[in-house]
Amino acid sequence: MIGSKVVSKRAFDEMIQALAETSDVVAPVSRGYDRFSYREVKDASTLEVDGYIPTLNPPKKYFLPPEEVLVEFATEDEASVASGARVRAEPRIDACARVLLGVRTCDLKAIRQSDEAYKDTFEDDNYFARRNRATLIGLTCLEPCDEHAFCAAMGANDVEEGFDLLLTDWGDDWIVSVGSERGDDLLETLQSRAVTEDDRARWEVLQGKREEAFAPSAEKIVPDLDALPDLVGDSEDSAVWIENGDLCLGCGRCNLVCPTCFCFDVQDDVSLGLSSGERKRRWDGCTLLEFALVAGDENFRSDRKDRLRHKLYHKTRSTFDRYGEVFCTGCARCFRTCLVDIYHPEMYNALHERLGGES
Amino acid sequence: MNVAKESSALYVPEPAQIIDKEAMTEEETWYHLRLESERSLDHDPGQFVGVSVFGVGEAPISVTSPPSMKDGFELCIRHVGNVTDILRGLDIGDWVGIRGPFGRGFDLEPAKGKDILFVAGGLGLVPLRSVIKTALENRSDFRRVILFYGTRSPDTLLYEDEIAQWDADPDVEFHLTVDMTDDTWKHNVGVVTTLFPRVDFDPKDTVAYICGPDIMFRFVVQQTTRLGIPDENTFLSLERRMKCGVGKCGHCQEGSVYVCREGPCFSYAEVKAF
Amino acid sequence: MKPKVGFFSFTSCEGCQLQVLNMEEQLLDIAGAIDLVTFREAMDPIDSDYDIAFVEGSISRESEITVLREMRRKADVVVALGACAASGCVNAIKNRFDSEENLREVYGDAARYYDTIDARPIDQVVNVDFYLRTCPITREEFARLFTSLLLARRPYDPNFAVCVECRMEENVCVYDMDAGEFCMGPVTRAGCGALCPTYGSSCIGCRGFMDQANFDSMVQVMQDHGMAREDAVNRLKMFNAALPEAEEVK
Amino acid sequence: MATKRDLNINVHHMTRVEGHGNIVVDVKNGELKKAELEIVESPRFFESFLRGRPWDEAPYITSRICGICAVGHAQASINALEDALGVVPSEQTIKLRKLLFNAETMQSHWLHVFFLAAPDFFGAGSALELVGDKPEVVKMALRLKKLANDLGDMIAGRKVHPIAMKVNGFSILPSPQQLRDMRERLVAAREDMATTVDLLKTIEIPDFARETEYVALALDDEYAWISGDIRTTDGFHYDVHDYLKVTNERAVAHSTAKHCAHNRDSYMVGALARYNVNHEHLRPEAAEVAAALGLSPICTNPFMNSVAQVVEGVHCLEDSIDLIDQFLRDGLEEEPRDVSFRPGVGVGAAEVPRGILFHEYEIDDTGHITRANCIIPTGQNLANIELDLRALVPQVMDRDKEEITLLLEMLVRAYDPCISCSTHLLNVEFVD
Ligand SMILES: Cc1cc2nc3c(=O)[nH]c(=O)nc-3n(C[C@H](O)[C@H](O)[C@H](O)COP(=O)(O)OP(=O)(O)OC[C@H]3O[C@@H](n4cnc5c(N)ncnc54)[C@H](O)[C@@H]3O)c2cc1C
Ligand code: SF4
Ligand code: SF4
Ligand code: SF4
Repeated sequence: MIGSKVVSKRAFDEMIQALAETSDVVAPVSRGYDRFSYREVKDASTLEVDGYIPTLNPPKKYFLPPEEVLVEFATEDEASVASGARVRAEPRIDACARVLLGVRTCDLKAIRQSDEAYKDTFEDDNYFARRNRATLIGLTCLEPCDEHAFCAAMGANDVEEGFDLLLTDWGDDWIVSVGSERGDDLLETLQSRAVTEDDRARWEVLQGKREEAFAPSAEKIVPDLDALPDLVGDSEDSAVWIENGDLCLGCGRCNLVCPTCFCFDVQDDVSLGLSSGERKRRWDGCTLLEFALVAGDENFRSDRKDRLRHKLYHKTRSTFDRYGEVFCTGCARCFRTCLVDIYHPEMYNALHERLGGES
Repeated sequence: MNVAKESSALYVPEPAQIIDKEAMTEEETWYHLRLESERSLDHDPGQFVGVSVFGVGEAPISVTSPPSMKDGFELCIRHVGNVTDILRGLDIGDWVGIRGPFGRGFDLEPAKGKDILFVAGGLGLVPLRSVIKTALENRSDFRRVILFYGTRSPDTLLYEDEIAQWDADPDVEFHLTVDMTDDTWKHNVGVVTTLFPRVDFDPKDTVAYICGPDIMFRFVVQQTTRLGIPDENTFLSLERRMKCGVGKCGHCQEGSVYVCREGPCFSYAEVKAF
Repeated sequence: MKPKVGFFSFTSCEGCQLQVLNMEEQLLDIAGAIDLVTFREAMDPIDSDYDIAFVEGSISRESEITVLREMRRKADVVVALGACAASGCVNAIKNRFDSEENLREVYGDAARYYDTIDARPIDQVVNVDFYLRTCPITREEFARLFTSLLLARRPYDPNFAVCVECRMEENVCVYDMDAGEFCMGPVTRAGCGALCPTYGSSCIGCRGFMDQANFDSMVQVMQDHGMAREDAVNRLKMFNAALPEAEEVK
Repeated sequence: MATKRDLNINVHHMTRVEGHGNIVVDVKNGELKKAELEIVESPRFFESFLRGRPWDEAPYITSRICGICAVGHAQASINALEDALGVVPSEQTIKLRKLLFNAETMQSHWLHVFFLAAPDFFGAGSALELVGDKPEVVKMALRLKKLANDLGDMIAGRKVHPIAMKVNGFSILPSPQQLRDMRERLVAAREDMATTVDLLKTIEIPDFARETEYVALALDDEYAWISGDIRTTDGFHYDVHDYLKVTNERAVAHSTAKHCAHNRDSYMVGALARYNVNHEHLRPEAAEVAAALGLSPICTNPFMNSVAQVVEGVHCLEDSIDLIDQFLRDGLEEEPRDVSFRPGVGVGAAEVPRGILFHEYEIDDTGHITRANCIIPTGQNLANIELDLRALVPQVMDRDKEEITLLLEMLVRAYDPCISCSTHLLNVEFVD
């Protein structure tokens, strides 16, 4: 849908510069080698970079940092924290106001999905302390970022919600959609004009071009999006898992860079004096060997193929059952990071084909 | 940048003191704990708490006392690793951290007016004890109460006093078995499934609550299914690795559920679905 | 009672002990928490019992085996201090030259001067309780192990790939740079914080292999990025030639 | 000679040296029969197992020869590779390497001066005892050592077995912020340096001298660390490619390490040798300290090596501040590190804390090393240490055994021997 306002890029940039004075503004920044990372910026100039591919780590790092302290604890009298002495435990939440600039629609979708999981039954205060202070300024993709992205197949190249503002390149201007009150307030501070009939006509043309550009991305996956949960759910013994499991390094990279992976491990560290310490959580991944290990060394997913399958099962069947959606945005980070080129669309297609589906 | 510190209770254990403790076997110790806040735990039978030894970690442990117990609560812990080994060395008066109760416990509602079958294997008696006691406290709500308990050997029996009571109780059909033993043993010898032929069941009107190692489930469920106890009247408690207890860390995922949040107690019908 | 602690050193560069000394600010705390009985005098007669023995170095001489066994008898807890002790480190590269014949070929008559056997990690001689695996050990992992021992808990010892920590650091992967680096992060046990990739280099595998490492895929990846197959196989064994898993690398 | 006595000293496994060595002194009837430093470290066969490895593995592997001089080994290795491959590193790379060597030298010297040698001067058994007696000295020492280590970590990622040191450059560069913070700490350390110098003025260095030849790398216009020619105080001059003319290694029966000799029966390398060869190029602050501590060229008292180390420490500190100022002024830039491969032979030399270190490799046309040679400073010093022992024993024969033993240990320790890395073997004929 076309946005409601048109803002000049110059004015928008000035607003970002002003914001950068009072809060953290982050945006994708080139790391060389055609790789990008969210880093702190001072203005909106990085938005002008042509076609950056999704950042190495998704923006989830701002809401669920790779490592964070959850609890700080200490005894009162220098006694060891594990001695049975009474231990004072305090929550620790570090959060700051932050503007995420230039968030691609796939990542916007992922953030919305993570929000849902982190709200489910118990609201994770650490996550939401940061999430609630974040302003999301999205960026519409005019074409797929590269030939691997399958966002269109996952319906993530267009979003209707999950942002404060969403920008679309309009030459010297941005067309801006407002997704929240916070976004509205921001836009208020800017000189803008309403979209005109002219704009609408141009928009239609643009949409046509976009559709054409995204067609290959949409065709990456043969079966329907809604068919994926059954496809993965009912394929426990498929040779697809064995073949890919043989290739898989079990290195966990795909988990870690996935915008909708949010599992973690918890570990305690103590000071050398033993009288204080921290309980930390850090990113974990279900493709890692000991993820499902329990007492008596029983491992519920001891093979690489089982863990690979579990990962896809969780992205499709589990999340579909619980939230009515497949938790994959087609950003293809998992593929780009994978050293043995395991590609989710290929696995879906192979499962589909083996079930006699048409290709 | 303006860094905010906020308070959050989700991951922060609260202090609890060991009021009493007793070694039950070589490997297991029973604890009576009380929260410093004197808040009552208000748990459902089958729910668990996170027990923290700071600097070492947290372990999910089932509450073994019935909800009717108001002065603190009880745990029974097997010493198998980091947290649980250190707990062994703690004394009366010492402190630990507690979060919870978490998860979904056993629902006794479906068993009202019906026969109850409890099957406990080894440490599985710990969570079941809370349900058993609750059922016995409301004995008139149920018809027969059948209780199977199996352990490795006589010296690994938990709650020996209570077992003697159940054994003596005319209202409880109690059957005990051990895997191996010597001649002095007066009960059954063999795995817990060998107890099934000893009892006449009214399967349509029996509700089963089962807890024990994963391998035991499989064999016990074969029996209940064979008898014809409906899957939705067969309840299990699953053990999975857990790091958060609140359905976030992902470790306990099984099929489409987080065992810590939607479980650990499930009907067999639910378990089959994943 | 402070634990009695001994540091022992066998065939090594002594860099791991140096790393302990390099803990500067924490050194006095550490020294205060223990009763240091022995430091770097591995060959001296062992006349004390130890609560904790930190053992640096590989075993590469018959005489070291005797000393190590003796030390194991006197120590409650034995910690392999660093890659030399934990996995053999570069010392074990020599093993393929070790046969009597080889030795003679290289050293002629001098061969008989050298009491040398295949270099091996200490757990191929005695039981080892805990491992610090990096070459050299990091100060952080030493502190973590040290406090764990004092608390009587099993220390954190990850069994997943260095790539995990490398992604957490959000490095550009060296395989994306195609800069002639051949990283072994995907099969190497994490725990160092992906030190080498974080400093723009590649993981050289010093922490040994994680369980279930997929060597076939790893060798293939290195080959795909331009390394000769034989060199890739050898590279994987640079620090790990003495590990039993090295047999699987082909 | 006062008495005709028998004396048998056997210091089994000297403490406070890197590695494992024994001092054996045997006196019969007042006549010195034997004064040897036995090296009992396991030989590690580095040169032999480098054969067959791809050339780029050499720095990784050889840095593991010695934890203390890891940067030095990596540098000598890289120098040899660059020589073989025809790589000429940029000026920025050279400066960064110099800064890194300052860090290496400082941390090693502080470790030696404060933790290995100082207990002798203060009459303590170990550095741990010093903590009780002189906590402020120990804290200062730890502070200085940490500074040096942090400086090294900043450039190499890790000082013990450096990560970022590469052929033709560095894989990371310090940020301006890091440089600024480091500069501030270095400047602040001047005060600790002054305290150290004052402290050193109060201790008595044993009075002993023996004429010998001193060997070090040298340049015409600066104190040499990572490049230069080989020069000796006997007036000799060699290109590094001719290093074998200097080292002339020969095997001795009592040691797994070899002995070296050049113009005389032995020569010395290390801080004192560098000072004797390069003193003109010391920074003025360091030259002042040398004068204040009674060090003047050509100094032939090996016990003064520790003093020379302190002088070098001051030099390195000042040089580091200067280099960082240059980086802050000119900026550091990412530079290409391309290397085009060619087969060949290369020699690399570097002045590591204990003296001059040589690496030589031959690389075949498949890029694999076919021959390697590493000659380590302590190995070069061994013959000299023994001759010093022989000269010293008769001079002190009338003292009691304990005192003699301590003095001998002090002498050996003054050389700051790094025994673990001095054991190496050559692929040459072995003379029994
Ligand atoms: C819902 C639930 C209820 C439980 N109730 C009880 C109880 O009432 N009494 C009791 O003694 N035990 C109970 N357990 C098992 C108990 O949680 C584990 O034995 C305990 O976490 C081990 O922790 P540790 O730190 O002592 O051992 P660790 O040192 O962490 O590990 C020892 C072994 O236990 C495995 N393990 C680690 N974490 C878990 C985990 N969360 N669940 C299962 N295995 C794990 C490890 O893989 C290892 O093999 C329960 C587990 C769950 C999930
Ligand atoms: S592991 Fe590495 S640093 Fe430690 S002693 Fe061995 S070679 Fe040296
Ligand atoms: S640089 Fe190495 S450790 Fe990092 S992701 Fe790439 S392969 Fe893994
Ligand atoms: S990155 Fe690899 S080589 Fe470097 S310290 Fe870690 S495990 Fe060792």
